[in-house]
Amino acid sequence: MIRVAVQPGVIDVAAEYAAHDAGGYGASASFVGRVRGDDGLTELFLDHHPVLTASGLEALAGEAGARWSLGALTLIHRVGGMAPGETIVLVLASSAHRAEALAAVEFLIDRLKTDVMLWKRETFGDGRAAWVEQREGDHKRAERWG
Amino acid sequence: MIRVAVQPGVIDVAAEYAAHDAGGYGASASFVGRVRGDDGLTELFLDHHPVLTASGLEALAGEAGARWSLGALTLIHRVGGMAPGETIVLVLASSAHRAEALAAVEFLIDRLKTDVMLWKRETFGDGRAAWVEQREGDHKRAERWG
Amino acid sequence: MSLKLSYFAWVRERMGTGEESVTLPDDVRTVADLILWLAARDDAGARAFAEPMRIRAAVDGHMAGPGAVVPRSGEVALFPPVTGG
Amino acid sequence: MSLKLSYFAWVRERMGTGEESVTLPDDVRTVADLILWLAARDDAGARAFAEPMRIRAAVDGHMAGPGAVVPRSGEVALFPPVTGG
Repeated sequence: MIRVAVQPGVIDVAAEYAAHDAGGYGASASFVGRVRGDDGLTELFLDHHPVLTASGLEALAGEAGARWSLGALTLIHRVGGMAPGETIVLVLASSAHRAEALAAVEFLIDRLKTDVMLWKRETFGDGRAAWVEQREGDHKRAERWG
Repeated sequence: MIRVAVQPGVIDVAAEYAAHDAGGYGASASFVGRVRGDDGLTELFLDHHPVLTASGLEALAGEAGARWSLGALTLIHRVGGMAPGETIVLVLASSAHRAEALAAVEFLIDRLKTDVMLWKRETFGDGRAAWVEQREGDHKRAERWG
Repeated sequence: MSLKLSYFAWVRERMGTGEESVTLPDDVRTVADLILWLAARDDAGARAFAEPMRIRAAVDGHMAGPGAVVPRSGEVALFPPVTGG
Repeated sequence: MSLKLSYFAWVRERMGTGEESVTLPDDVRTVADLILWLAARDDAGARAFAEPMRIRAAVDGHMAGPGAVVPRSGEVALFPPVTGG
């Protein structure tokens, strides 16, 4: 059971866990990324492509499903404006085997940074606003997966 | 905030997540291990040492805290008898950085298999019961962490 | 025939719009040609495409390098390197 | 002075008890000596400690190899390789 979503609304992590868990697989791994309020950040805005962002996530989910034996996979990315503490991304993978669930989550979060059409803009309390530049480290982590 | 527990009672994953999340860190990674009902298994029993099992978990949590910069860590292991689908272990780590949260969770679940005084006995529907033998693969994974 | 161009992140901001339809001159054949054409077209284009090396493109939903052929109809998306996750 | 011995998993089952207090003979000095002594003591010990290589030990809460010295008081835990997680 694969669930992929790109949504402007709040990600309800508890509800997604409950929906995902239905199968009762032996091992579930997850990653939750939240907006950090560092340096006085007041808003994070994520720009996205109305079609290609979702199809990019679906392609990544499909690739994870091909690489590892997964019973269930949830991959949800928020877009638009959000406040510090709010959830940007949720990755949740279940498998009979812990190594597969953990590897799938790590693969997905790494590749999300470099392969999916999403762009972050940070706004700070003093009025500054800037688009986030891609970091070299993100590419290094994503490239580990070949 | 480190929370470590060894408990005979059901692990309330949602409540543990809610308690853990209080700080609002940027990245949270988790692992949930559940009893698998493979081959007609009806009960999993975990034997433990009344003192050393908890101190072993606390030592592992401390080692993870020394290796990675973690804002919060939850490490809960159930003991005693449990049914298929029930949660055996919950690992939840939060950090400002995703790589640290993910690595800490993987480290903890790998080392839990080899370093903490816990022993599994499986009972099957046909009456067979047997203590689980340690697997070579578990040692290989645990040794990656040096 | 017209081609849909869509812009994202600071490319969108500098262009002052998220999308437009254009009819390309015959000599605009590749993604690199398209970027140079937009940069020369007006002030907004000059600001958005001053540094072509910082621009990525997707043609009809697939990532495309500077030498990729631009279709006469369909969609070309132009944007900075992605920063999701 | 007496030493507390505690048993886990199939060692506990075969010994028929989770713990006991013993007074060790003077010539039982190491963990290996203790295992051989228990194996020779009675039928339960013979069953539990027939394969000393499969037994692990913790002395006063610290993992201890076969050559580790057994104290005259305190606690020695004897058990199979762990299988938690």
